[in-house]
Amino acid sequence: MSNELRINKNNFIDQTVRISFKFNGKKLFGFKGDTLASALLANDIHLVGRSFKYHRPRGIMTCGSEEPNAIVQIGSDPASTEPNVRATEIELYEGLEAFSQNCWPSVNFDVGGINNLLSPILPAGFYYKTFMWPASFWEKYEFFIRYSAGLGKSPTKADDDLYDHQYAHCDVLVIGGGISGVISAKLAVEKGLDTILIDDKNFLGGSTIYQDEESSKINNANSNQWLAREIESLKNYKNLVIKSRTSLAAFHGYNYLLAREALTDHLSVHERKNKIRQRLWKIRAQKVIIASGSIERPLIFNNNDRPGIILSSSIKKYIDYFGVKTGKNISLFTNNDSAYETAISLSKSGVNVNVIIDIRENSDSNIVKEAQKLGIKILWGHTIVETNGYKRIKSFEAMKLSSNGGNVVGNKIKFNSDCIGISGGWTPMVHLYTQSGGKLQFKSNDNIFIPDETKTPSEQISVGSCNGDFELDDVVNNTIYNVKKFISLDKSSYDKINVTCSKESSKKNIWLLPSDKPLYKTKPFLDFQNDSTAKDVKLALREGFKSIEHVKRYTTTGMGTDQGKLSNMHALGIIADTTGTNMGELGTTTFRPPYTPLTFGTIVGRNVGKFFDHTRKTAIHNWHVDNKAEFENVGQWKRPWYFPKNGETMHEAVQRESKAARESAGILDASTLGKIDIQGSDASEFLNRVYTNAWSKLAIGKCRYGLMLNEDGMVYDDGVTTRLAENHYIMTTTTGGAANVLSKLEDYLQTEWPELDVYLTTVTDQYSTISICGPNSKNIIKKIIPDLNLSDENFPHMSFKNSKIDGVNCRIMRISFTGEHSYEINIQSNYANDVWKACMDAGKEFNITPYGTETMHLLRAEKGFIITGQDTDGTLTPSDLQMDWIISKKKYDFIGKRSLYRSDTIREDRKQLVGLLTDDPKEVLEEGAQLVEDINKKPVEMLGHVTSSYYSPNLNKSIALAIVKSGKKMKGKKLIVPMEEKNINVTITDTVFYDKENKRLNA
Amino acid sequence: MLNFNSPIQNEKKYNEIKITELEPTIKINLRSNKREFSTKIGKILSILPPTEANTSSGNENYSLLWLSPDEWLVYSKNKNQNFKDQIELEKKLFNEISKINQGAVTNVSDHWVLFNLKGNKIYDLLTKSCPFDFNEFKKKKGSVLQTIVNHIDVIIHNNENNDLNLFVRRSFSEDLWLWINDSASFL
Amino acid sequence: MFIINCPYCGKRDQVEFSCGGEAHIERPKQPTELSDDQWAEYLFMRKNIKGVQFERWNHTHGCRKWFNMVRDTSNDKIHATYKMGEKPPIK
Amino acid sequence: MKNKYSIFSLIKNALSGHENWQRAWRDPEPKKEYDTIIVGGGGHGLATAYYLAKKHNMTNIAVVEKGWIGGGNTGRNTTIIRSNYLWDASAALYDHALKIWEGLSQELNYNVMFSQRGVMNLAHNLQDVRDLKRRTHANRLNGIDAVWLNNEEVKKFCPIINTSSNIRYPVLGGTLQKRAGTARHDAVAWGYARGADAMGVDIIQNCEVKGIKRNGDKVEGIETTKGFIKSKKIGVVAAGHSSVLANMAGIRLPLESKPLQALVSEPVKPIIDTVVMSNAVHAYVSQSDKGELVIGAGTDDYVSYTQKGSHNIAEGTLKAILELYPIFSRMKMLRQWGGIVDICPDASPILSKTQIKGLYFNCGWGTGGFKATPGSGDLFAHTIANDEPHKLNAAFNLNRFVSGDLVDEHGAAAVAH
Repeated sequence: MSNELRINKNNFIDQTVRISFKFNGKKLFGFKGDTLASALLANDIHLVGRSFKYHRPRGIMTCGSEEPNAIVQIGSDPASTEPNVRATEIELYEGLEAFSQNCWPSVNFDVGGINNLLSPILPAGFYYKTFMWPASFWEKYEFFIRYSAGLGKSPTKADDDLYDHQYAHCDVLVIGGGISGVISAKLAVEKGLDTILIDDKNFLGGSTIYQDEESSKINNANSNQWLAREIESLKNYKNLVIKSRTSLAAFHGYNYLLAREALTDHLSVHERKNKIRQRLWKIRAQKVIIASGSIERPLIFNNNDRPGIILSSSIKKYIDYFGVKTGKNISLFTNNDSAYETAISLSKSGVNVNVIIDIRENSDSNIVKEAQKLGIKILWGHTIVETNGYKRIKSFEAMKLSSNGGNVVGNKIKFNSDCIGISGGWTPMVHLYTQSGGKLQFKSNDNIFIPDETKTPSEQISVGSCNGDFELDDVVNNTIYNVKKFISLDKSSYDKINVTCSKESSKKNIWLLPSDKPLYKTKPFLDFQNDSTAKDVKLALREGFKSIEHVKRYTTTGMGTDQGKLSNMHALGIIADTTGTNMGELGTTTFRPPYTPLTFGTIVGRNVGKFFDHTRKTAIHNWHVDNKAEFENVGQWKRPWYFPKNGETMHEAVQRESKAARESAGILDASTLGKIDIQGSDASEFLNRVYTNAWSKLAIGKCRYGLMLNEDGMVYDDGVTTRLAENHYIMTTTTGGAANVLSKLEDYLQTEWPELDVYLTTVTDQYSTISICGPNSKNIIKKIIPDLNLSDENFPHMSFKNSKIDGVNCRIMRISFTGEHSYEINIQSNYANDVWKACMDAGKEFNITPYGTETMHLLRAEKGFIITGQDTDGTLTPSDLQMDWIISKKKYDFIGKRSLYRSDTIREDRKQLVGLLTDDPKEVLEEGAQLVEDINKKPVEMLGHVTSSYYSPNLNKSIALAIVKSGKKMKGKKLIVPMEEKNINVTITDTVFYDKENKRLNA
Repeated sequence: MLNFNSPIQNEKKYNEIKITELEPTIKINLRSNKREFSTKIGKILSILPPTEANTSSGNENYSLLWLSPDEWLVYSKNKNQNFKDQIELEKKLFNEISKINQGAVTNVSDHWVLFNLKGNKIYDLLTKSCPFDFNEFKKKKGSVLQTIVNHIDVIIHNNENNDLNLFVRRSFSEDLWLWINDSASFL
Repeated sequence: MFIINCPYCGKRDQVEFSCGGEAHIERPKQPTELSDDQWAEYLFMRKNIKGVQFERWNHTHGCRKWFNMVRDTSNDKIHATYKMGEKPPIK
Repeated sequence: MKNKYSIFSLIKNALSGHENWQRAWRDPEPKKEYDTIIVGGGGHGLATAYYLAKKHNMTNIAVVEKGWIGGGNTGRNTTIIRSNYLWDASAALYDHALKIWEGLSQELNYNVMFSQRGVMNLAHNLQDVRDLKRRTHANRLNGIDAVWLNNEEVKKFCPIINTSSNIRYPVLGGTLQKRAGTARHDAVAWGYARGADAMGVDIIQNCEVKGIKRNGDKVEGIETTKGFIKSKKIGVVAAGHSSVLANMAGIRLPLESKPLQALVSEPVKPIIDTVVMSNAVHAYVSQSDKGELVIGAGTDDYVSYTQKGSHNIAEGTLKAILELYPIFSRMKMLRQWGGIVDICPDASPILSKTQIKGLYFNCGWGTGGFKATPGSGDLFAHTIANDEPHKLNAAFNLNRFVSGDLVDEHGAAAVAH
């Protein structure tokens, strides 16, 4: 470690704990409390990356989230590597490995640097103007463009880390733990409000906490000492929660805020195991106090991007907080007083301050006088016109500004410096305020946008420097006054506070500082990461891009990972100056969430892998698993798809299951069907209105199939409904439709038909449904329920009986979706597993065969029964399905009825459901295949498509259902199914393939 | 003999939190907007259905939860109540309310699975995925909440300080159980 | 995420609710009497107002009741909620 | 005539310090009257003006834009371009657009960076498979280059997708349209604007329409923040605000305007070189030339003109992204934004005359209008110039909501036994 760059005077770094880390493969050391950036600087490493477009060498420029350059790849493990991490934010930990990005082969020698030489022909928007010849070549150019763009590298393996979420509710949320945030939190807790204070650092106090200056005092103590005591006092309040290492990411409407807490990123790798890495806090606050501070602005001058050019306030933080000298011979370049604080800190720490170049004519504020007392040389009214040093600043040249600031005059003065601190004033961080919908006002004396308190969208205020107060007395006094008013607090412990500080006496601002060279020969960078310069902005304006959004998009200014935190104000200023408009009228670009980039994993939390989506299971699920079922996802349900035996393929299993069901007995878990219990004196009338057919005359104990339409007349859902008693029905819906049907029916009941005395209660999970079909189904039921009279007279098809199995109530429905004689047992779910097993035992002698959804689909297709969602697609009326019989002609109205009589829904050439047989009975059509009559006609006219298709073991041939234009009239007609490799000949048939006379229902 | 197979049948303990699937109890859903309904219920259960939103009423045998202006859930607290009682109660309610068009009575004993959560951190656990502000809820014994936990519909009944019952639909119960256990292990 | 004041349950997070579109479009009592144009007007045509709009919401994951809301669609500010069948509290 | 853009013009201008580039478009004050006014300076509106001038010899045209051109959904979308739609009418419409895209950079002499990197749609359940196969077969017969890929082929085409059978909704296959891809959204608006301006079209920015003046069943002009502008033909192409403009003309549309969200990650080196969409787990993703992952989320279920959606929509989308691409867990969201989309009941657009003579609407593109920009402009220009739809947009008339002949592109209802 280069000890000469480390001073040993501060409380914030633990210099007794040495931490080793690697940068670009080189082993280095830092101390506990360092950031990667401070540790690199202590090792005299400034060059950390290459810029996006020109691949220019870039160094650490800031000490916070606004860092545009020092962006590194962390780690090399393919699962845990992380791209685009700001070196200024990451806390140093044992074993940290970091790499420079966007350079090849290395940051010191980067082939992409050639772009810098080509930069004259790569102005803003150059790619819109070229790469168009030859026409087919764009993708080839694009390949190279893509590879030279991008910053870090994505991981290539799944992330092993854990993330989670936590909701929190509070009276007051304070964002930012600097002096104004700490004061705000103290006032809120004194009022007795439940308060959360969040700060992105590991240590509260912001920039005041290392502000150890005689010139700024609070109640006669140095401001840092006063603040330290205040922070200590916060610990006594039970109604305050302090979340450090937590950065506010987004401020949504209704005071809903998202904040990311980093829980393990500062720990050494072996300490992280089985811990949540990051937690997303979802906070609802009654009131929000934003104390997010401000960011120092750079100055825009020629070649202002060299490694070693650092924001002045960051240099101060590195020396005062981290004890790191950013250079041995430092110069400062400023337009305001804050650089003088840096100069004084440096000087006191024994660092040579070469010169302060100040564009102002003079200043007589206390802090300037103090600097002068220390013997620091100040060059008033000057600007830097050139900097030298490719990978690290070596020297610079300054010249005097002309009286209007538009030019430089006189001789160049050259200074040697290994670091320049720049300060262009301060930008309030109003991002969160505007994200929440707040409007800004422009304050022209400071050239800043601050919240317009008359246009605040929710219960919130901004305090401190994010509200435009930059001097300690204003910050403290205004924060106290405004927060007390905001939370209606009359008296507080701060009421007699006394603050003194140096006051700035002179201001001057030039957005684009002149050089002795013509502008086009200079490189005054605005957006350091995206390599856009002041020239680019001016070019965009010349080309007619007037709006700030146009300029931003054309030049990519403000589109980097820092989201324009450093560049937006200068871009606006240059536009205003160039076009002669007032900055306040231009307005800002939109600040979009998140305020700081948010890891996808954090946003998703625990809802990954097994928690991605729910898995709904029936009460018989474990039996299916034990019996090797393959499952199909139907909505969130897991349904047995088929039950392969002894290595059967799906086809073999389904053929076996289908035959068994028709020849003897099959058993199906149909529990996933939606079930709605309907009670009330108007239940029958209600069913009349929701189904297309009539219900009033359905006898008690009988079942009926119903079709439900959308109001636009298209088939929506179907199922069997049973009349349990005079005013009591149970309706079944499709599995996927259950929730929607219930909610739609509730909607009609509550909003359109409140006069109906009907109550709906879902019982989908209350009852499990076991369906047993086949000629032996009766024998099996007989064994399970010996005392139930199963004769066709007593218990005919489409009827139901209340019964008991082993003393447990159940409902037996004699309904059939296979065309076979069959029963459905509906039993309380907690008994279903045992009833299923009892059925299996009872059916053993009849070779009872469990079957899944695939066999169910095959068996019903043999009978021509539709499946809504498979044979229908939301564009078919009952008539299109050849189900005119189910539309009651007598009923005055039902949902969707009117739509059936529109000019295009009564057309006879609509697509209609038909059966299909292939000329080659072995040929099974592909579901989704299209049907045509004349294959040679161009363009091909498609008449319809295959909706369901199977090989029927019971008919020994391929069968299919299809939707065909004018299909009703086309029975017997030959059509072609054109596949990629061949054409298949088919004939249109009736939709019922098996047992057309329905004899088997009573077999 | 048919066995009663509730889905979880388990109890887990974590740092300051205990999660149990309660033994199955009677749960009956009640719907009505009729005037006499309340009196009828009072007669049968010896408790009146609460009219105030998000509250419950109860005695030593039953809790009666408000679900909406015309919907309540009654569940038995008495573990020893057997299957027969369940049928008896359902029958009685059905005959005296539904049959005479005074509302609807639906047995939902197996529709809902009942979890009990106890301990200092149960609200920290729920708020990992539930946006509800429990500040008032947890102070008020007997309060009732219908909301979502990890995107699953639940009914939550505050038994007493840091002790609550949570109803979840049977088909989602295993999934929610997994999530609760996972989250509890990180508290 | 809005905070919605369910007229029955009180203030809850938006995740518990779903929106059912424009309110106060009554289903015609005699659909068969309507022309195709009139039926299409009911079925599909919407005001889709930018500004204060009346709409239907359902407390899907709570009491399951439908209710009406007055909301400004230009800033998502909710002015009021009220029960089905009640008169809007705001014109 | 505009100076031609090329590598040579770049070099030439470099020599003069880029001081001599022409304006891409003028900034005129509105005239008192135009033959046609296009309301809305997005891609569709600018393209309409461009084709009116280019193909229908109309030059006295204005495009009036409330804000800045391309600032609506043109500048806020995920730039996916494809034509693999189910119904014949839709497939023809979108393929017409796709064919124009293929030569658009050259036609406009503006690089719109149309990158035919392919679009893949994934199937996650058996009904998805049926639906996507149905679409693939229909596309093939309609001359659209769609192919079906099985699970292994999906993996081969885009190796970073988690195609494991152990995930909650395993990938069962997918369709691929290789001619599909992405383009640079801003460039489309700017290229059309530059082209239209060169032919004399007045592009008037910062000009908000406050009223549409009617005389009986005819339009007469528009009231704007820059005064009244007379015109007998007005084409409204103001996605997001169509209903607001319709209300000004006293008509109603079958639309709801809802927030649609999108987000991008921080830029990384190339990791995915195609576009992958998945309806069942609702996620779609591509990577921009800059290296950002561009991710589209869904719409909220309520009407809003705020250009902000709710957080849970974005969260749900990223959840799906991580299910399909677990390697993206450590990627970071850089920007998130919303647009306002007009949604039609059948998820198909309206490119139509109205009951008011001289008033035309181009709207209802829902979440997918960007891909249609050139075709939409071309066909809308035809409709306005001839006062009759072109055969390619005849099906997308307003009357379909009355007659019941919807073009339902929702795909099959998500209902199955």
